[in-house]
Amino acid sequence: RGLRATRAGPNNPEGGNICGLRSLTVSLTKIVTGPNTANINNCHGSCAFPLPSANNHAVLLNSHIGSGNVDERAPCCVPVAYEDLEVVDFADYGTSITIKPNMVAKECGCR
Amino acid sequence: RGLRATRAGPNNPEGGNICGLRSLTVSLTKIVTGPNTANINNCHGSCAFPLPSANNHAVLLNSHIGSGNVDERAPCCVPVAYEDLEVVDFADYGTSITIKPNMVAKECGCR
Amino acid sequence: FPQNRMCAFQVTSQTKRFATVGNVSGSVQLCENTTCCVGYYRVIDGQPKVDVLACDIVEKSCPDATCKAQKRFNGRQIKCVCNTDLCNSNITWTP
Amino acid sequence: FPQNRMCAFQVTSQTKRFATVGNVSGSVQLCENTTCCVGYYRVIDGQPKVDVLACDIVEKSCPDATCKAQKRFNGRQIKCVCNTDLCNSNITWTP
Repeated sequence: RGLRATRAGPNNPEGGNICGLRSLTVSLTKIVTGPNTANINNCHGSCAFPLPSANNHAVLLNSHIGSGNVDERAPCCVPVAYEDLEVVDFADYGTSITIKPNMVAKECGCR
Repeated sequence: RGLRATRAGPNNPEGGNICGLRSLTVSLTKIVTGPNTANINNCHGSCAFPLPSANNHAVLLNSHIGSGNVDERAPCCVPVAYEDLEVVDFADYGTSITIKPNMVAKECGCR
Repeated sequence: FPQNRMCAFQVTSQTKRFATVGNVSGSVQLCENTTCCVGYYRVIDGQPKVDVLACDIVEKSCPDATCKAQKRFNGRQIKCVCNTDLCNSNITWTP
Repeated sequence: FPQNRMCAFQVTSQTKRFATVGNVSGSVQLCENTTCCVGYYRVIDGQPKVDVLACDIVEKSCPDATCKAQKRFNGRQIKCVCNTDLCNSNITWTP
């Protein structure tokens, strides 16, 4: 069971700016043969109270900082789940096709 | 297999400031019966190149930002592994003893 | 050699885990890995009712020789922690 | 109704996965889910040597009708992507 943390919901007026997934297309030409680009997404937004998709550590950390300990690193909006991406690559023996893990952000949370 | 990313090592002079685990003791008295305090640790430090404990998404994101896309959220130093904590709690039927998941940061990485 | 801590022992069905951290003989427990005794009480109609008396598992720290009450959950629960043999038999409590 | 794309087909033991994305008949593949053909080559002693000719799996985009070479890994590999039947039989390449 998680510690108590109110979640952002339809009635939360700050819902537009809270930590969440945003599309991001990047070039892959320097690291793989193909594809040339991919949408890997990125996480953006506030991790102030109420913390979206926080875990117990982030709730405790946020509460500790809220008590005046402003020198601590505050919770940060980061990917917490990923998808793999199938790519064509180049190895000693020539062309290969492989699955690269954790390439595409799928879900964001405060950590 | 991960994408290429040089790791911080004994020969890396910036090793002192790179993303890593730091001790952090917080009060738990508002959320559980006991213990009164616990060391939950926190992650601090730089996620500039070379990215410590980065995954493929973070390496791509860092490279994309390095190419001049400075409006993107940069990789952030966050916990990537946790430990549970055994606590004494209070429920309708009285005192209970439970395991709270993801309470203590155990490892940090750039995400 | 140092003797193991002895604590008063009593548990509920939800807190049997406390029986695993020291040999129990009647209403006394001999602690295996701690020098702290604990007491956890529900407060019902202003009166504390024992839930747990045992060797400590989670508190880790016990600076006091006697068991002084600490209120939790708006006074609906109290706990105490102490560091002498059977010190958790009596809780020092001001309603 | 629109016909499926036809691509020249050839694979290595490391790239058999390409055989799964369309029926193969001799050196021709009929694509199931793409309109793109691809070619991947190793460059050995300045000459391209075919590793893969097939229906596309990972590229997703193929704006050109003919298969224009794109260099990768400092020119040790080249690839091409195109959008007409058997367009990957010939690669447009300048050493």
